[in-house]
Amino acid sequence: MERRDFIKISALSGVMATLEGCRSAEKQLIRFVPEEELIPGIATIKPSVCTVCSAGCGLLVRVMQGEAEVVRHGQQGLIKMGLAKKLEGNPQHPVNQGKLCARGQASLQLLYHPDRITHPIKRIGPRGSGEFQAISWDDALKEVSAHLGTLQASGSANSLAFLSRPLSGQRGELITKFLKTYGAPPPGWYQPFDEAVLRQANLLSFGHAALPTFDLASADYVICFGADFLGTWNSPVAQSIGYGEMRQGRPGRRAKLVQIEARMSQTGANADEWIACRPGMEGVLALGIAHIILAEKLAPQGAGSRPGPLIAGWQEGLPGYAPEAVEKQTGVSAVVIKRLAHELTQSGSAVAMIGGPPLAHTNGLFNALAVNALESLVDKQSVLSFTPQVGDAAPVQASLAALHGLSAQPPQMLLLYEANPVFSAPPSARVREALAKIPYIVSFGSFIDETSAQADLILPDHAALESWVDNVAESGSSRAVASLAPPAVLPLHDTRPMADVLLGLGRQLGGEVAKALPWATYDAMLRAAFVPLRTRPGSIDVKTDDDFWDAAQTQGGWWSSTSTTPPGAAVKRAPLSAASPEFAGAAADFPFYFLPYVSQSFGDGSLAHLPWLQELPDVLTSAMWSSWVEINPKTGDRLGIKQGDLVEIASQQGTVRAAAVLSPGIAPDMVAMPVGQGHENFTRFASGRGANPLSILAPLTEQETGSLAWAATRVKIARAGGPEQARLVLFAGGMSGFPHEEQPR
Amino acid sequence: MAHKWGMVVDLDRCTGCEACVVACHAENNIPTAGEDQAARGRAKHWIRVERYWEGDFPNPRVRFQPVLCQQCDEAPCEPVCPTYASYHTPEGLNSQVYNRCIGTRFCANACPYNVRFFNFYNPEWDKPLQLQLNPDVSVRSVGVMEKCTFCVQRIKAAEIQAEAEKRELKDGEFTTACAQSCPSKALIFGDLNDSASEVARLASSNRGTKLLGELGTKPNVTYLERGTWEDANHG
Amino acid sequence: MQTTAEQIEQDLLRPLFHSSGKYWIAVAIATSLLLAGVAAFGYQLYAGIGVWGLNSPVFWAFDITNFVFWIGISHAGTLISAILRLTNATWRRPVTRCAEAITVFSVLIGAIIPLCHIGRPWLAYWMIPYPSERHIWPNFRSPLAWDFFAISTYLTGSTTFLYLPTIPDFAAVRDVSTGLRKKIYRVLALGWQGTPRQWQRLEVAMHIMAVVIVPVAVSVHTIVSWDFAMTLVPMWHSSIFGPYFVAGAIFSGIAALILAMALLRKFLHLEQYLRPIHFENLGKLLLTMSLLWFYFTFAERLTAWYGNSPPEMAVFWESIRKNFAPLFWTMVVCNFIIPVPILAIKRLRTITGTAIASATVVVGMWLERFLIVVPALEHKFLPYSWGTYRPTWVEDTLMASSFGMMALLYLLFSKFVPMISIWEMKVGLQSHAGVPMVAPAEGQVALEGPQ
Amino acid sequence: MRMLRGWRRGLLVVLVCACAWGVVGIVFPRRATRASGAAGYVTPGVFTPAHPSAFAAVKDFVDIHPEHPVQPIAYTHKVHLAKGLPCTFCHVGVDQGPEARIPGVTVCMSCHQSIATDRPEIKKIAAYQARGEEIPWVRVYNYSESAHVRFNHAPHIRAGVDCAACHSDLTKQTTAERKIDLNMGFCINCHTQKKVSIDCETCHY
Repeated sequence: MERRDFIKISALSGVMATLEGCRSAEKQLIRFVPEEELIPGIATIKPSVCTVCSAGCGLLVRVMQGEAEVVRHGQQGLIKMGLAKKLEGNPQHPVNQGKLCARGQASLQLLYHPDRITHPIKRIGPRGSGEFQAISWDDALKEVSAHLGTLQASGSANSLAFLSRPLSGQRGELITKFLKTYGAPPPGWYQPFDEAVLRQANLLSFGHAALPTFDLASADYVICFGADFLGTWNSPVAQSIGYGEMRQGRPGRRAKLVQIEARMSQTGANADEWIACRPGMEGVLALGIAHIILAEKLAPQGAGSRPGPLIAGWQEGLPGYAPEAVEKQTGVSAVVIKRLAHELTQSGSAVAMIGGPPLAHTNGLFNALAVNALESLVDKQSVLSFTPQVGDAAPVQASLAALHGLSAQPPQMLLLYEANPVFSAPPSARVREALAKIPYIVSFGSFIDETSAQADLILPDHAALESWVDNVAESGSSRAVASLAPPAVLPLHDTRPMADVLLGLGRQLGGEVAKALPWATYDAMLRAAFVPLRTRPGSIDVKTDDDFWDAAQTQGGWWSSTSTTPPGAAVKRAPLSAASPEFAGAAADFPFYFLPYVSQSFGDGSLAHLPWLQELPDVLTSAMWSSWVEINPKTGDRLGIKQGDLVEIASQQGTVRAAAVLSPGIAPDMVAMPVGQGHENFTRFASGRGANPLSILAPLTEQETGSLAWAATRVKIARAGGPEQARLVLFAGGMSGFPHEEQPR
Repeated sequence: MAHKWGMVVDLDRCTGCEACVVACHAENNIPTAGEDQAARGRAKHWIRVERYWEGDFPNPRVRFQPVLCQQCDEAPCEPVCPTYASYHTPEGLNSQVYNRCIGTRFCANACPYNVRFFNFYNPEWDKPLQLQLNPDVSVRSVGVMEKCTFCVQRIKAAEIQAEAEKRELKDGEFTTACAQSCPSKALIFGDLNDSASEVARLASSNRGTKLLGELGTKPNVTYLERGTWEDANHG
Repeated sequence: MQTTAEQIEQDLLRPLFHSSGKYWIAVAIATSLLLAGVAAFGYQLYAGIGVWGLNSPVFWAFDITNFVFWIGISHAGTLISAILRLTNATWRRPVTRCAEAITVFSVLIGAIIPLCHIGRPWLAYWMIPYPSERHIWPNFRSPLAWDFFAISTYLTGSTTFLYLPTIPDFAAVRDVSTGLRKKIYRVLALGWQGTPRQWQRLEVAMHIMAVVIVPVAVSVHTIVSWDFAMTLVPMWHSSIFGPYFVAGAIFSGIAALILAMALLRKFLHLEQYLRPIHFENLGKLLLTMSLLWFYFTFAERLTAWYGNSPPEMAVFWESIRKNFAPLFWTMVVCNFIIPVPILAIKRLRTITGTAIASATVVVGMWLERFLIVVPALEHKFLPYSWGTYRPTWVEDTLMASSFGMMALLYLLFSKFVPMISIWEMKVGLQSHAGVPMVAPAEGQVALEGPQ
Repeated sequence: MRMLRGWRRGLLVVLVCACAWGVVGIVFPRRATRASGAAGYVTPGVFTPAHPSAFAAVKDFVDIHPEHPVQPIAYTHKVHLAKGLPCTFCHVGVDQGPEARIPGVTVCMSCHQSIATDRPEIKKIAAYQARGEEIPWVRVYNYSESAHVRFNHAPHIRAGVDCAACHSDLTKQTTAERKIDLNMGFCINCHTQKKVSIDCETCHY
């Protein structure tokens, strides 16, 4: 190349660089006339309900005027509209009393997520390819109702299936009614961690098939078997409020928390005493404690008389559970067992709790019944009780059953709503194959995730803050709660609420369905369900239904004034004898217990697409944006695994790779991984990041309820690479206080 | 008497749930750095929950400690800033004036608590995430230091409101985003000069300690030590 | 062979008029390094400081290390030439201008570096105390504000200290050059005729500057050390930092001077003027500074180790045994274990010997500043928020370009100003030979000077 | 320039490639933004406080305000104020909140549906309303984003500061213009006279 052109080229690129600097500002968008009267700079506070987990906390949404890019009658433009800026807890709401958890605060990003589907889309590429093309609402609804019509006309109405996460309140009612009157089987409720075992145990022990409510503020001694009640289990915010009071709420009276688990959870980190117990043996340990209480008559007369007999040998004083025998089985020393028994009975009001990993074994029900029996023995002031329900509670159905129903007889048409079984179901459920056999799938999801990618048509739902929300709190509140809230903001995109779409389809189908669902929109249905509550004593006493309906909306719902219902009578049935937990994989070649625990950042994985939660440092490891496996430091040294190395975890069902975090809070014979990462197709923030522990779970289930035993898998681990491949992102530099020289860094 | 904003962190109530961390992000327009920037140590958390392991299996102990700007009376970051971007307000806050900051980063080096964060790049929000940005709080640009401000926008709004209604500010009338969201009421915010306020009462508790108090920074955040089971009931 | 006055003038003016091939190549390399640095700074300005390796808590690394390094290099110049002038050491004559040139250019680079490393350089003018209608002044309590005043004073001081002795030489060049060059040098020579009054006034001025520049030089590096000592950061907050940095500055300054003189001697063929005696004396000076530096480092580390306070010990072990151990021990080798034997043994203290020693010292002193800044910032009081630091190509490019800029300035200087002061050499020649001053020929510059 | 011999040509190439390398460094694409969803049904684009271009950055730094801003509608404050309309009639909420709302087309049409509907400017407003569009007013008073000023109208109005104090006397103006340069000195002087706090955090936070 000649020198002259060389100079020309470099001069040209220089000029281009400066020109690039001053291209004209973004083309001016037109501004639409605002649809609501808002004073700029002044916030209005609107009630809402958090739908991220089953607790159903009440929200206050701070709405302020802002300018958003919207599409109005086919044209792109800017409009001044009310925008949700911050979520706070609703101080009057009995479940969360003005407080919120990390996931609740982050749920605001569901409204503004960049990868939200903005209008209905139809599949064009092969199923699962994720290639979709825009379609108008009218065509989409015409297509769906055509399918529904032909299905019903051809007499195979029973081959319509609906898969959704468990929904309390009218939304669940709407789906059940729609399917019943359509002639289809009831909807399949699916969520990866469904606590069906605990509901079944509570039904047997206390006559209530529901999750328990704990009045921790009045507790003096809490012994908890595995439940992460301050993190993600049951109703974490209500329980955290109780925890705060139990610690420092009563001057001079500070409760003790004993946590029994093999891997230290966030709750375990706050315990006064953390006791490592062999996985699946929690029931035996509880009965060991009960044995001493019964033997030394530490409990008042007649305590534990109702749930006790459900356990074999209870009448005879649990002969097989002498402390020494229990020590051999659980690894907890007899001295500690005796001390726990004495402390439990001598320190004011005590409570025994169980949940999460201990129930995720083949003998989960036995463990639950054992702890329930111990609970009734020591809980003198009914710290454990049950939240009164509004309407009938959802039926106890293990999630796996819903999936097996799909693969057993594949339906002709499947409707999907807020459930992602392709990601969170164990490989044995073979969900992907089941979906492949279903000719027509419609999803109401707002995001493309592993399951909605299989759909033929996606009718995007409003975000929770854009739609009418209602919820009946199953636990966490001392009073019956029916939360209700109108939309806090106008819709941002061309989406429609799932409830209104279903009602519309019902009207188009006519016949039975139209008769059962006469309402034009979902809020009419809500009104019809809420107005009868006016007569019951509660937080709103007004004369007319309209006033009641308005007051319920402004207050964020209705709550009764009656207090919790104490545990009822146990169900008479044959006593259950002790059963030791089975594990998939021989101990020889799969030496470690494998615990996929519900992560504090992503819950069951359904929140992995929120950037705030991806960047939230996990409180125990400080890891962000990555997935890791927790290994005991001594095990790590033995296998030559250092902090941050890439580790391969292999079970009989499959292998996953994750970064190693050496943490003292886990038993040497166990490895644990948080659930939530490992999505292959879930928006730009979660796709292709980390590994999914649920993908290598064994198909073992709890015998009686058929619920997945997700803690019953054994694995083997081996170092698979250095920190560069593992890409573990830690926010913290040091793991412990000022290290002595040899401390691992 | 001028206000003197302070906070009490009850380590016996803190469960490490990090609701405060996310609430702070939502309230104060703190951008997420993304994976590659977080891996290079540029994730910003104005309040973080520090965790220290003690001991080994089978009885490890964990200590959680929420750490935020202590709004020190003798703040080491104030004398070192060459342009007065970091200075002490009459209301006891250590203020960070974003438009005055030229980005020498000396204040962050001088801060013993590492609670100051620098905008290495211009923050980015994938549209429409920017619609969530709080209009009461400035969006900081590249080259500027930022830190916890005790939600100064809430303090100002409450003061303007009280002044409009010609009345004194009541304790508990408003609070910071983290204290408002903390389920176990571990974070208590208020006016230390108001002796009737809960924060003043708790700040003088005998469980109270100051983080790195020995450095003489006189922090306005008091940590209440974690209780033990034995002394409370049987001591 | 005894060099005459004409011989001196002819030898020292030759580089100004003829430039060898090697000179041009050196200029090309230096310029491309400098332009690479400018491009890197352009990219950093465009994208943000994020292109560097800095993170929280390590907010300073290469930027402040280079700043202290270059300000350190600058101290030898003034201190050596000022002290040698004050003590009237006869061997100072060829050394002083090389030293003062190093001072001015490295202070200039040292002043530019902070401008390039702050987050918003276009607001750096807020450091200047101009009366603004916003009623805001710079914060005079901040060590950075002291830095600003100290370095600007030192820059003006050392430039004047360099400029004064060159006036007679500019006059000499003026007289032998023609055309445009003559016009330029006439301006530079400020109308110097060499009258006795001018000589007397020049002598007094140089004497005052020599006296004044020494405390300014010492104060500048003490203030630079206060950038660290005034904070509470462990291993920074200690009273030894003032003298430690001044000793380190002189140490690295002398090393840089010896290197520069060795290169000049080789490339500008000044073998007759930069004789082994100069390298001998400077080598001895370097030896004392190496021992002094070792004393300060040992004292600082010993007190930290003996005090055994956890934050300090975290930083201490970090640099002695853990991540920074290799760098730390290289520093000790470069600053103490290599230079001391070379400089202590007379036979080894030759030109090449001292050059090798000072090359290792320059490297060692850069490492020493790096090891003061980064380990302490990585391991501050709260172990949870410790960090790690890795430099990026932008920082390396900016550092390389600072060396490129120094080399370029030095090369250009040697093209426009005789590297060795002609009149001082002549004065030295006469007093040395005991021959009374020869009256200048008509129209020629009277080159005699005071006894 | 004389024909350059071999090695001088080399030198020139080295110099030029260094410049080119420098230019490439400047043109280097902005830090690769995250893989934004390319599909048509997600929201494209990234929001950042960075200036869209270097030119905009310089303009913002020098803080140039157009001398006579041209508005889409030739509105006259003079006529409306002469008719006795208070400022708050159109600029609603200025005494409650921080910002004075710039009146939209609905506010104008609330009167101009019946008054002076024949005037061309009023027809333009009606046309906007017909299209459902807002009038694209050009903002006259605003602070540069990087000044982080949180000006709050309400306390000033409560303190009895007249609108003309800062916005100059609009009874003589048609479309508003920045007659008074609202720089920091102006605010500080007024605050010191009125003995009100000039602490940085009063305005910048």
